[in-house]
Amino acid sequence: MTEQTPVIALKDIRISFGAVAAVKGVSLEIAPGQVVGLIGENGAGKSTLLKIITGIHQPDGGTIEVNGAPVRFRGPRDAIAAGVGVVHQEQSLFTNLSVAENVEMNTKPGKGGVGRAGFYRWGRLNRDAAETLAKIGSKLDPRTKVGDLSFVDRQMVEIARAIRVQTRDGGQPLVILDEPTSVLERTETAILEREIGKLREVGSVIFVSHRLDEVMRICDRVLVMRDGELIADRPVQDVTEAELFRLMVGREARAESRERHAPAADERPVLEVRGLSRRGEYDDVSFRVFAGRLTAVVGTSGSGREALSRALFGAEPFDRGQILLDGAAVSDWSIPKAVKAGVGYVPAERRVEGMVGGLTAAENLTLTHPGASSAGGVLRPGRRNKTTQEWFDALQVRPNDISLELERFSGGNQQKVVLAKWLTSQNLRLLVLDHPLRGLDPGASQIVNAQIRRACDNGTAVVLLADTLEEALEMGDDIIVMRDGEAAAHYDLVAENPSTLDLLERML
Amino acid sequence: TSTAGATGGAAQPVAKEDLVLVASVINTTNPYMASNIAGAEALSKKLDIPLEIVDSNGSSQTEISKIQAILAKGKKVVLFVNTVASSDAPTIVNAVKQAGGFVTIWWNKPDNLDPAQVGDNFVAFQKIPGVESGKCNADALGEALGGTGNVVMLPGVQDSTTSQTRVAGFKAQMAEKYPGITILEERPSNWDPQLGYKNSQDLIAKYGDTIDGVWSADDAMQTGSMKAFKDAGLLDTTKFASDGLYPDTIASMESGEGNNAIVGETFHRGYMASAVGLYTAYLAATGEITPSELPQEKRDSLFALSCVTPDTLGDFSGYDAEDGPEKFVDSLIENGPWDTDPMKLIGGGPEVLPGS
Amino acid sequence: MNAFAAVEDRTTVADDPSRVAKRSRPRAHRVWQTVGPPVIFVVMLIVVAALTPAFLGGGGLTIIAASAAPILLVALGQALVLHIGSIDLSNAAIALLGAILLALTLSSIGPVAPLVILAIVTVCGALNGLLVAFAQVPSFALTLGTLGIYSAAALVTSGATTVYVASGGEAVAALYATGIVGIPLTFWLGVVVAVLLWAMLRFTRLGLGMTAVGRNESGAIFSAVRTRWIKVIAFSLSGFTAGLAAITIIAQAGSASPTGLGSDLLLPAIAAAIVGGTSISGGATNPINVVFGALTVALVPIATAALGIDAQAQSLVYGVVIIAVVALTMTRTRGSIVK
Amino acid sequence: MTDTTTRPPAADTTTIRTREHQIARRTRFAGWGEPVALVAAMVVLVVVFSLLNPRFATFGNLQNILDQATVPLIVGVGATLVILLGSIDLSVEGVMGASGMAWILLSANSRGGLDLGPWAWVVALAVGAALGWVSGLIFTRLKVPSFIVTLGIWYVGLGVATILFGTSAIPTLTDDSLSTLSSQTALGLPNGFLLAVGVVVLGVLLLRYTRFGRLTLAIGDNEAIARSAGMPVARIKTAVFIVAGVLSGLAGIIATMKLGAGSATVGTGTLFLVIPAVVIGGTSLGGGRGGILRTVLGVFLLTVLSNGLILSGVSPSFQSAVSGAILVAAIVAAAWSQRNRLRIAK
Ligand SMILES: Nc1ncnc2c1ncn2[C@@H]1O[C@H](COP(=O)(O)OP(=O)(O)OP(=O)(O)O)[C@@H](O)[C@H]1O
Ligand SMILES: Nc1ncnc2c1ncn2[C@@H]1O[C@H](COP(=O)(O)OP(=O)(O)OP(=O)(O)O)[C@@H](O)[C@H]1O
Ligand SMILES: [Mg+2]
Ligand SMILES: [Mg+2]
Repeated sequence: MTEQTPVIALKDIRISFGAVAAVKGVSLEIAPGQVVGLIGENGAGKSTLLKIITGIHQPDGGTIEVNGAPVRFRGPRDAIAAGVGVVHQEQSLFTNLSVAENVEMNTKPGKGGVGRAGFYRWGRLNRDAAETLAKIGSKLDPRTKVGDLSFVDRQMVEIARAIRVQTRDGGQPLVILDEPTSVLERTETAILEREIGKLREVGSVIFVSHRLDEVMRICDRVLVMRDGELIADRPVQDVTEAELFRLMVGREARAESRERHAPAADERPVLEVRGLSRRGEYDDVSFRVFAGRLTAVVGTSGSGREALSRALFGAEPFDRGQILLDGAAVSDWSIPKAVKAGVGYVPAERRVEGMVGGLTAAENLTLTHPGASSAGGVLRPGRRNKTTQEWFDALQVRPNDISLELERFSGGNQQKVVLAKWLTSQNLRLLVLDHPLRGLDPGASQIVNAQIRRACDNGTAVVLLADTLEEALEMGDDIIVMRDGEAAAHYDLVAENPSTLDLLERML
Repeated sequence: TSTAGATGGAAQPVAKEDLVLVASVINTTNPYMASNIAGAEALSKKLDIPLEIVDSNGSSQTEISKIQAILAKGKKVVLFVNTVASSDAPTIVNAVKQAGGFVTIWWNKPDNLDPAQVGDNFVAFQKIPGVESGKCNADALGEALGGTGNVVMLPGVQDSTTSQTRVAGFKAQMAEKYPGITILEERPSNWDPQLGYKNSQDLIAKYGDTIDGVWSADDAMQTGSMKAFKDAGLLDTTKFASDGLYPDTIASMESGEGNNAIVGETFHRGYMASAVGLYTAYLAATGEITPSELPQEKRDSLFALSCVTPDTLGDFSGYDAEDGPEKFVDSLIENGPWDTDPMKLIGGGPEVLPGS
Repeated sequence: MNAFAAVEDRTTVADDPSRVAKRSRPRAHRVWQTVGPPVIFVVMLIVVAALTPAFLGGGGLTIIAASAAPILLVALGQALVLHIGSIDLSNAAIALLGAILLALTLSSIGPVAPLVILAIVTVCGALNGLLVAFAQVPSFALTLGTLGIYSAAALVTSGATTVYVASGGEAVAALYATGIVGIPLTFWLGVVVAVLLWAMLRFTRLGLGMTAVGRNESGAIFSAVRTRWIKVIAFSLSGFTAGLAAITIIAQAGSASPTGLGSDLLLPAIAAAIVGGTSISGGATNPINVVFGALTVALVPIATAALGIDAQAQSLVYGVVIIAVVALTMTRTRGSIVK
Repeated sequence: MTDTTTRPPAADTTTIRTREHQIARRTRFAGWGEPVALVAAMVVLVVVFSLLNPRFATFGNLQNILDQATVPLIVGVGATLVILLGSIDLSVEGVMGASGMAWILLSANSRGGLDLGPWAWVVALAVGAALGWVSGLIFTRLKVPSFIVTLGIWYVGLGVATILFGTSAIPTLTDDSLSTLSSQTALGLPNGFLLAVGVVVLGVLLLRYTRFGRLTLAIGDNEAIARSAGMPVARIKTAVFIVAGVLSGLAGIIATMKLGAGSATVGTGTLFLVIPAVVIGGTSLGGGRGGILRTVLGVFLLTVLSNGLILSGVSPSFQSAVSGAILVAAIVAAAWSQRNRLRIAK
């Protein structure tokens, strides 16, 4: 490695929340211009470590040096002043403000577009923002409201804001990206990957992702965290994905393959979609899903597949066409009706739509299908707890406490509960999954995938909007490629074997 | 068990040391209410009995429960209540009766609540007749306008009997004696000067300078109304009449503001009401009078009010001197509650609305 | 099944000290959340009793309870609406309208009048709920509008004057005149309703649904909770308890008027709900504690009178005490956002 | 360097981006619907009222409406800022009472006493600022919801006014030039209204061109993000409450001046006029969305309505019903097109 002064050097950083040691003595150095990957399971302490570097948390012990000088961050302001910019795991833009304002959010009064007395010089502000955006190859109009932007563009704005940060001597910033790609589609990730690659000209980068292939492509070096400790630090050339998986999770990755089977000739599909259309979203989409089969729908973010999946669940209306469940066309479709008919849905926006975070795990699990846990509208907590405990044990939910509010669980564990909520149904005919693995670490992903397979094996028809094409190819029996609201291609994986390249070609 | 257990205190005379005077007012910032308090204070000083003020803050519930709270403290209460709403009277009277105190209610009570039927603890209901007040104003306005013209009316809170009686008196007198005067419109203004101001602005916009006269149910609203006419430059050509002769009304009349805009007023004072009310109850408490032996008109009483015109204004200025309340109390103790100038008993209630 | 096997070697229930740590703080919170409102009320009562010993002996509690009764009933409905994350600014006006209608009808239709009135006010509440749920408008603005409508209805039906119960009001009046341990039945009515609502929130699917809507409405919609009907029900119940408040008003006063008893219940009732620990942002309500909230809110003005605080200073004291009490009883989670 | 063999094919993403920009453009115009509908509603009201009473559409009545809009406009600017934070300020009537009373007692009035001249304004505005500051402090430091803090401060303000008022006679302004200052016209417009216009313009500039204004919007949109970005959240919130307090105080002075007499309840009715005006204007009670000019529209809609109802002779008993019904109709109409089964409206 180089002899340059590291942009940041951590020594023995520690932090605990109550009795939880979230970060236990981490030391690391990052050289200028380096792109470093940081991986680890959900709850390994990645975000916490980054929050220390960005001044949000104050460590219980250890030292931080920036460009060779020891620093103490009392708050995010200090970190920003020292040249640490961050894209947080959760989206952190003001959607009611313009792109320029968001990019220039950390500009101090008296600098750039913000006058000394706090007056805005919009022209200067917009120019500065456009300049910064140009550095990462974005041509966004700085006057656009962030609320009107797509996810990728928002992410670009976040990155622009992060690199807008400068060190005191005008030196290069350290840019921290905490899972910037987890909410993005495959193609969007491609855009972002390209830009992140270029960031090494702007500064150094710490990049967190659960997608190991991505980390391998973008980064120079990979750090692996486990249970609050840094357990590996390797140049990417020296590791393989499988090795990283083993380091993170502590066991071998297991390639699980499904036994795909074609439906019988006279079998009636569980779900049949006929010429379904919604203006501005999707147009004339038809497909069929049989019991025990999984149809993966792939497409870019404008392809209309989200709206389609929501229509199946009755969450959004459609204009024309038909949805048939077990041969019968649905009418006046709504969520309560869909649920009654045996449709389940795992939304992509887990925290907002997928669960009621303020209720306990047990309450969430039985909110939709009270089944035996309620009689005549009266709850039976005993039954409920028993059911919940069974699922907790089966899905290895951690912590194993069914009376904890669901918002206190990690993302992966939340997703297990959200999925279990539907699996408790006695007559689950159709399960619609919108990015069920979003933000999950590979270990948790495996458990969730196993549950999806099990549901299939039990005769449920599944519609899956996968995060990646690889996932779609691995899990699906059928693949529908959507482009600009139309079903552009259909592959039956029992018969065909398309490559990711084939799929991409059809998507664009 | 029952909360209405006690059957009410018999009219046993109470020693002066065990008494407390209580004056309940609707708020403390209206000049009439402030005057109520001044009268109670003067009497308390004179009789050397402690005084507590209840501020109802415009709320019946606050009024009732604060009075009950004071009753609960055990001292025998001599109470004057300027009721927030007439419907509060029965509840208050019952509570006082149970606690063995003595109460006079002023201004508002339901017509069918008869002190004689309740017993000695409800010493009296007293008021100044609203119909008379309305008639006084109608005469003043009618004369000032020479029997022709257009008038707008600003009543108080709509469901207040005080306002209703004044409105009825005013309308009846106008209809009877001044057929040439048209009442253009009524806009209840809730005893509120702001609302008097705003409603007057809108009425000016609606009728312009065709409005010749404005009647308000009290001086607070008239203050607002006059200000609106002044701001519109119409004060000099409009005549006003109202009830209460507030100090700033006197000032306006004396200065001849707006080409002698104020043509008619009525005179009565808050301090007189509270002093008379409290003193009547005090006499009952100390056994100097026995309510059940009083004639009906002294239980449900109407007191004289004086019609005031710019010419007779001088007769009343003495009552607003610094020592006005003290002097009145002295005279009250000398002459008794029913015979003190300028507010002598003129007859019994309930007040009859014209035409009914 | 082998998916399970694949992960069996992972540390199960690993970092479990976390559970203890994460829960200890909230637990202290929860205890205070439950005992805070009664403790505050009792402490204030003790202070008042110590300063004016005669007050409590003279039936002070009866007075407080009687004046708390209508506040409590309106506050309970408000608490439910707050629980689903909305607010009902019209329910006090509904109570007044109910009282006027009751006073008008008691003599003509007799004992069924209360039932008829309860039905009418429940429909008034339901109307709010239907508009909020199906037109999807913010409840604050909507109920501000219906507040105007219901107030006007009260003014017009009463003929802008006081309506006295001519006859047939004995049974209703008995609710105020009769007491258990010296506390009038009107208050006990509120307590019974509080307990029922508490049980509803805790032990029924409807209650769970309400909590879900209050905590995260989107999540509730996607969980197939009938969020719209739940809103309608919450607002209907708000109208219903306002109707019960109307009965207590008639029981106490025997009459009703647009500016008389019960015409100023809105803000005290909201204050009572919040002093009783109801979160203004929804999802946290304990109807039992609303009882103590109402008692506290009723106690403050009574105490200022009992203590003989200068009349001029009473509204200042009221303002300060309400802020202080809420500051004491509120549940705060670190870093949480207060609006 | 990285192993390039695993890189994906360089995806051509232009089609996606074009489509996204189209969507963005479409949504950009979505925000215009509401103000346009409001203006339309206003036009309808004006036409209807003019038909009902020709005096409605006269210059004199316009002046009258402008005069009546003065106080709600001034208070509305502060209320909008507070609501943009996602909070609410119920204390306006109390603050108006306290400031108005302080002002008149320190100006040339019938009670005599001090006449501080222009300094009376400073003191009275300082009273407003102080009450706003206390609200802000309790709200941000003790984390009591603004709804309750300002409810309490409402009573506190009334209490201050009551104590200042004391028990003597009503203080009235003795200087006619002072008492008619607000209603006198310059260029045909009432002075008070011109002041309100000044306040509105300052408010708009504050919100558009200053860090204070932009941070207010940011906090209203998402306070958690604002905090983690190291913004001075508590300071800004407190400052907004101070501004609102000062504006309520100013409105109290104007109202007192218009009346020519001191009254603790000089603010009566302002709150339930201003909050609906802000809401009708389309400023979201959740914070972050809306603006002062929208509130101006809302204030004018309500002022025209109340004036028009009197001019067209609607019975006073029905006035609150008609206003209420129009408020309901306005918000339902505004929300109708956005109805969607997933939309959340609290
Ligand atoms: N503010 C906090 N209070 C208590 N515990 C916390 C807090 N923040 C994080 N933790 C705990 O610290 C541990 C590390 O969490 P962290 O968010 O850093 O994980 P992560 O590696 O970023 O996970 P993910 O991949 O899901 O983003 C977890 O057990 C988490 O529950
Ligand atoms: N969140 C929900 N809670 C309860 N019921 C719901 C919910 N969503 C939908 N419904 C029910 O489903 C039915 C149809 O819903 P909705 O009216 O939204 O359909 P739509 O036709 O798509 O809407 P729109 O009429 O606006 O086009 C309604 O009758 C409603 O009762
Ligand atoms: Mg993380
Ligand atoms: Mg429909």
